[in-house]
Amino acid sequence: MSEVVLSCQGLVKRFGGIVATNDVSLELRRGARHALIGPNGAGKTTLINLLTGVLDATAGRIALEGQDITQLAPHQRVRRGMVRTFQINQLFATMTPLETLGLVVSQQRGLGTRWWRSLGSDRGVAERAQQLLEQFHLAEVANQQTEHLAYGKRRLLEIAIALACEPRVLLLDEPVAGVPAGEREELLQTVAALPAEVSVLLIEHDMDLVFSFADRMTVLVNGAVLTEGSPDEIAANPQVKAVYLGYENEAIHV
Amino acid sequence: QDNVFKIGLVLPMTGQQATTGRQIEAAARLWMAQNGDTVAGKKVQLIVKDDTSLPDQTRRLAQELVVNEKVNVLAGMGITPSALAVAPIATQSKTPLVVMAAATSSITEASPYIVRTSFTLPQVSVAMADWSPKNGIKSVVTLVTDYGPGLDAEKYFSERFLFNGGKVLEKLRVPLRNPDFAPFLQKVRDLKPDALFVFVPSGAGAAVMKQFGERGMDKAGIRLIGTGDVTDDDQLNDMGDVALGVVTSHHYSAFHPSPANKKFVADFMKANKNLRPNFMAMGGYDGMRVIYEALKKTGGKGGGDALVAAMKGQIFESPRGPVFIDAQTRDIVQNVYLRKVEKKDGQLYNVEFDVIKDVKDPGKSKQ
Amino acid sequence: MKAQQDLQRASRMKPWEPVLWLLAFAAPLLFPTHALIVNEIAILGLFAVSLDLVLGYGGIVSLGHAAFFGLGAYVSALFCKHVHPDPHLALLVSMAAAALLGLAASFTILRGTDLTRLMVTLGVALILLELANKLDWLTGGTDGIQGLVFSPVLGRFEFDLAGRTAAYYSLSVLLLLFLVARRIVHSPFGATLKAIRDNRLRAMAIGVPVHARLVAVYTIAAAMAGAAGGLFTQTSGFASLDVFEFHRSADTLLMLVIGGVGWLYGGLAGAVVFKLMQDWISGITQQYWGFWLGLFLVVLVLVGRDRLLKPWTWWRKASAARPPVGAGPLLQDGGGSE
Amino acid sequence: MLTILFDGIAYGMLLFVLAVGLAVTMGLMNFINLAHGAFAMTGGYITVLLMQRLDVPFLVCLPLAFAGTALLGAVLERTLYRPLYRKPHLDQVLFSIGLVFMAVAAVDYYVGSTQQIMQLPQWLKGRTEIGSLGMGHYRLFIIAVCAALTVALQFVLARTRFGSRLRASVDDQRVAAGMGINVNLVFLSTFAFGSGLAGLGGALGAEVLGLDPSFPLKFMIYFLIVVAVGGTSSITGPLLAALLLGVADVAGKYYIPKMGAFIVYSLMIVILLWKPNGLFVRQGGKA
Amino acid sequence: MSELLRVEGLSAGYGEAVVLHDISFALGQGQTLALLGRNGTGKTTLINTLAGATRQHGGSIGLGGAALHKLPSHERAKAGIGWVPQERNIFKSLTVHENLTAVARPGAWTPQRVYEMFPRLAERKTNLGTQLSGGEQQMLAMGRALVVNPKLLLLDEPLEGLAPIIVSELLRAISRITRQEGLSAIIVEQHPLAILDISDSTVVLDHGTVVHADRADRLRNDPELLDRLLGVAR
Ligand SMILES: Nc1ncnc2c1ncn2[C@@H]1O[C@H](COP(=O)(O)OP(=O)(O)OP(=O)(O)O)[C@@H](O)[C@H]1O
Ligand SMILES: Nc1ncnc2c1ncn2[C@@H]1O[C@H](COP(=O)(O)OP(=O)(O)OP(=O)(O)O)[C@@H](O)[C@H]1O
Ligand SMILES: [Mg+2]
Ligand SMILES: [Mg+2]
Repeated sequence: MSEVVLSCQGLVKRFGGIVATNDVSLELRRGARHALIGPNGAGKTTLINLLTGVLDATAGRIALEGQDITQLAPHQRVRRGMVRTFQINQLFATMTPLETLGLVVSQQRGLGTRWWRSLGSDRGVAERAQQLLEQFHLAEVANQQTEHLAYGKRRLLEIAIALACEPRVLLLDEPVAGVPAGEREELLQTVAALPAEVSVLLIEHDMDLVFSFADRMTVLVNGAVLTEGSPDEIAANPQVKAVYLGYENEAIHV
Repeated sequence: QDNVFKIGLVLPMTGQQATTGRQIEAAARLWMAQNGDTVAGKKVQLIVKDDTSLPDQTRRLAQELVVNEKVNVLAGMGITPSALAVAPIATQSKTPLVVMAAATSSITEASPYIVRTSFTLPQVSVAMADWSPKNGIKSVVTLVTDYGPGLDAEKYFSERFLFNGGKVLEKLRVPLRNPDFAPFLQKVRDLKPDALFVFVPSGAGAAVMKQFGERGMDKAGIRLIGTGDVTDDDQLNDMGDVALGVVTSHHYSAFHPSPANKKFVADFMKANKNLRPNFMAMGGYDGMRVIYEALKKTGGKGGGDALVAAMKGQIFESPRGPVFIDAQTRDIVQNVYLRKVEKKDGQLYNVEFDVIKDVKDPGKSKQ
Repeated sequence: MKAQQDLQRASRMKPWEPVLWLLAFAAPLLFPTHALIVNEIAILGLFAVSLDLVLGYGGIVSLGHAAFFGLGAYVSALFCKHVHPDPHLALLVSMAAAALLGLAASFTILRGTDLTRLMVTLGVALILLELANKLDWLTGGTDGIQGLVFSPVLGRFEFDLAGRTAAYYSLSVLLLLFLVARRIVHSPFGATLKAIRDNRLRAMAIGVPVHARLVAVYTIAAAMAGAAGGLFTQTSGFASLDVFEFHRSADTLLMLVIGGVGWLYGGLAGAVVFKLMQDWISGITQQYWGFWLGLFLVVLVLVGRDRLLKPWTWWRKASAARPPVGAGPLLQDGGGSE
Repeated sequence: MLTILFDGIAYGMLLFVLAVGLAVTMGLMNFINLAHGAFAMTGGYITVLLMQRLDVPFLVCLPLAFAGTALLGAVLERTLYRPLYRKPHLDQVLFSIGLVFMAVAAVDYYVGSTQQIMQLPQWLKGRTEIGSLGMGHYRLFIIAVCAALTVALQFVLARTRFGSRLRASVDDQRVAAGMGINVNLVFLSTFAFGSGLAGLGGALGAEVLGLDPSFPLKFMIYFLIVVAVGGTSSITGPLLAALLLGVADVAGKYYIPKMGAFIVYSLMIVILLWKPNGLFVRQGGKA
Repeated sequence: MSELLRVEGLSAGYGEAVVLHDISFALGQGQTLALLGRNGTGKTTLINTLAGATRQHGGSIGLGGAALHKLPSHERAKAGIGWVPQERNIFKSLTVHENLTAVARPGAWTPQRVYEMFPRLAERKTNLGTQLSGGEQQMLAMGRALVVNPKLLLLDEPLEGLAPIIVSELLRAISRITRQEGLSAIIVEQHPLAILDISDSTVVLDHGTVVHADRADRLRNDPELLDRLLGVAR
């Protein structure tokens, strides 16, 4: 198996009396398509928040490509290639998709401190932004203000932003929530089509998608890892059925 | 145009110093109503501007008045920094600047074109420092507002008081923006001086006196003395009985027993909905007189230099008493009175009971 | 390429911009009697633009911007009095001093809610005010530092009574710094600022060092405010305590909001409208102009800036309500990691 | 020094009554009402004018000041304020400052710009000395009124559903209405109540703080300090903040008079840097 | 079966824009209606219009004989509407418990009963709205609609973001509640098959008009129709 890119050991997060993350250890390998599933409130989003530094862990360590990043600020982790999307859209309301992506690309290329030339002055940046807009079907709304976009478009922009950061590790938190059934597949295909060395961690409750996407799965329950395995192992695991999938899941997602 | 004589009156008409502006403007208008608006064949025109007590505004307005309106005289000036900010303009444009309120000693030195018709704090503080040791006050605490005039009052009062053999137990300074005098008064109470010497801007005087009374300081044997700002005529009546018996030194009281003053007060109140004139009004009224006299003397010829020359050395009987514009300092020389608050015809007044004649500004006689 | 053009559109000079500046520079000639107020407006405009960098682009509300203005004013005054009367040098020193203060103070505005920032910035300014009052051996206390005479601008133009030199001097400095600010807001750096203002969490998640950017913009804005303060002292010849006063910060905030936040010309427009209005009304009623100015503000907000200031929209129907653009909720946590 | 402590508490209590209405509109309604001081001023003038011109007893004036200002608040809420809830905060600042300017000029026009001086009834003027503790009766009265008020407020907000219905309305007007909450009524009564409190504060404070047309501007900073330091999500926060500031201010001026105005501002900055959301924040989750 | 809801000629929208045109349908007491349609066809707008949160341009809504369209939004809750908005809209500065008590009305559903239905919420009683996971917010939105003790539940995509096991439990609970307690429900859902099982009737919207209204089993058993109306194959 290929090398471990992202790993955490003994992560704990407490909110007052609540233990949202309970001694979680996890390994993400290079090029993995890894799914993180678990009941509502199991601590999936919290885990992503810990990994990306939005929340400080109560205990535990996180390593990215062999280096300890536990103490790094969120933006430093992004610079090292770990990027995420949010369960609830986090966009720049007053900017257009084009400006947003232009900004992200220039920040990614280390031009973020440049103050004497205009945002569009770098041809490479503009080209890459344009490419992303087209890839995510955003070209026709490229110059509309983000806050006036339809929900579906905003969701696409959310994911486009993450890809614009050229991630080596991508963490997706329910990326297709609110996206209509027909478009879900396509969206995930964009993600699946990322270069093979990019590792992806996906949180999703739509089991059809999860099983068609993942090559490895971790099940989180009550903040702790219940089990980890291949999709087949997970689907067959009676415990997972009992606490998460339920017996009639076929009836729901026909 | 040639026959118009313009006076640019820059005053705080809004904000916390608004009463200063109101009193002075009213008095200036009263003077013009009483004496007509044609002097030496010229029509006198008063242009009033509100500077909201901001020196940069005072300066710009004065500058505009000089450049655009071509005023012959600048006047007003509610606070010291305003007067100081305008001084260079007076110098540069050779326009007389008649200071009608601002009371810091040094103002007249800022420009040879400045003439003052109000008073200086050293003038009135020193008088109090002379009177009190003779009247059973051996130790005091001073309480002043922490700004220019307050520091002047503190300095001149305590120096003279020490010189006269008294003891200053503590010098307290209250921030300009101060909602509650309690801690300062409590401190005074604990120090048990014979008297508390107070200088605060006129609005705050009532609060000090009330809290003085409320704290039972008078009963603890502490007397309240101060400059006349504390028992400002403008507000004295509303202060109520706490003010009774407070002794202050000042150059003007609306109760000054002279026919000139009786007429001044009566006319002023008639023209201004029964508003009682205070020392600010007096500064404005006499300021107008000084300007009028100078205009009469020069006939409007010779520009600013001639006007200032004609203002210097004027001697006249003002409603406040005899007044003299010192030719050397261009500052006012006047009587300072000791007054006690008493009830007359159901109204509170500062009743004069002693006078120190022809007091020069000690700030200058020092040097 | 289209995307590149679109991206550059915002930063390109619009045809009306040079016209506007030409008009501004013609103003002291066209209205020679109003050169003084032009000077004052230029200074206030510069101050407002500086606040806009912080508020409109950085998303940081401040009620204490006068701290930098005041420091600039006093530094210029002290420089003239004790070192050299050259206005250009004094201006640079003022800017440097204000920038240093901005850098130091920027660490107080990184955390907390907008209300916290309002109060902390206000507190810093008021403490400086108290300091200037207490250090009277240096600052002249309440009397301020008076009667300064700066040497001529460019060695040639004396500060005249009519205020023309002052007006041109201030306008030139304003133009220069405005162009710098304009560059900044349209640059990638400026875009990261807007990103922080719109959504701090997301800005962090795309790798923007939020704190470093805020420190940088606060320092730059402080330097500009310091320049405004320096101009104030140099064109008026004095510095007094009220340069630090609360109302100076508050008025500037009003001007900026009147003109429109997050748009550099907003600060300028607000300064023009506010100052002319105040001057005009207070010329008519010296005592009660506050009422009419207040009424103007109330109507401005109730009717809407756009509708009030653009007469051609008066006969159109109100457009469908859309969420307001501008600074975010005042009381919400600016967020970010603790 | 007990007397200093006492004076500080009384001063703090006064600040609290003046600021608590603002804590309600700003903290609970999320509306930046800088005109709060104007309502306080209204209460003050109602009291002073009633007492001076109609000889109404002080104790009768207090409820009248509350009711009058509350009514004014209600009328303004219906006519002017309501459309502003949805506007950005900076617009609210602009609007409410505009109102302050208008109020200042209007009071100046009708009443004049001089300090108004109130004549307290005799029984409030005295002073009681117990050992080294000297208590002014008026300050004692202020403490009593404020304490009663705090208890009542606390009860309304904590024990009734009103508090949570108000917060719900602020969080999401549309959905709150859909859940059966009469949002308009909730806002109207809250705003009127907040204004009434300001009016009461103004009436109580006129004696100690002085009253002139610039009152709303002069004390705005103090109200804001109390609210910022106390946090906007509870009543106890501003109360403790006001007490802390009151005592610190009074004690500071007593023991180190040279420090004057530094104390309050420094204290505020230090507290806010230490606890950026104010001393008391609604946290939740501490089961 | 008595009729609870009757919508006739309803048109509504946002501001000047009209999104819904001439919508008519009826729903009986204790019945469940599946409201289907592709993205952006006006499902949410219809739900919101029933809850009084849009601008109604015409038509009438009768609920148990009362003219609902004449009532302001806050009185519709009293009249018997319980609403789960699409974006959850949990009151963020209230705790879980306060979210429930702030809107509760007397009746069979109490906060206590909601906690029994969603034990997860009971454990998070004192968390603020913002301190809940996405799925927990969804549960709370459901509970909040129930404690209003409505006659008609409006559920806008209530299953989104819920774990599969909760989805099936919730569906069972909904059908139990409607059958046993006589509550009616309108459910909007992206996955039609999931709810057609428990629905009595369906309404399909397209471009703001009703394009199909019938018994639920008809649509359930007609894959071709399903595909044509909703683009759901298989
Ligand atoms: N700030 C907070 N304070 C207190 N508790 C919190 C906070 N944030 C999250 N929690 C709790 O931690 C638990 C884990 O939440 P998290 O959002 O990680 O769940 P999740 O697995 O993403 O669930 P879902 O699938 O519903 O999104 C939840 O029970 C939640 O209530
Ligand atoms: N607040 C709004 N203002 C103006 N138009 C709106 C608003 N909300 C929705 N619309 C428009 O109304 C139409 C119907 O939207 P609605 O949200 O009702 O669709 P929906 O069927 O619920 O879609 P989805 O499956 O995405 O939830 C859309 O064209 C949308 O653009
Ligand atoms: Mg989650
Ligand atoms: Mg919808």
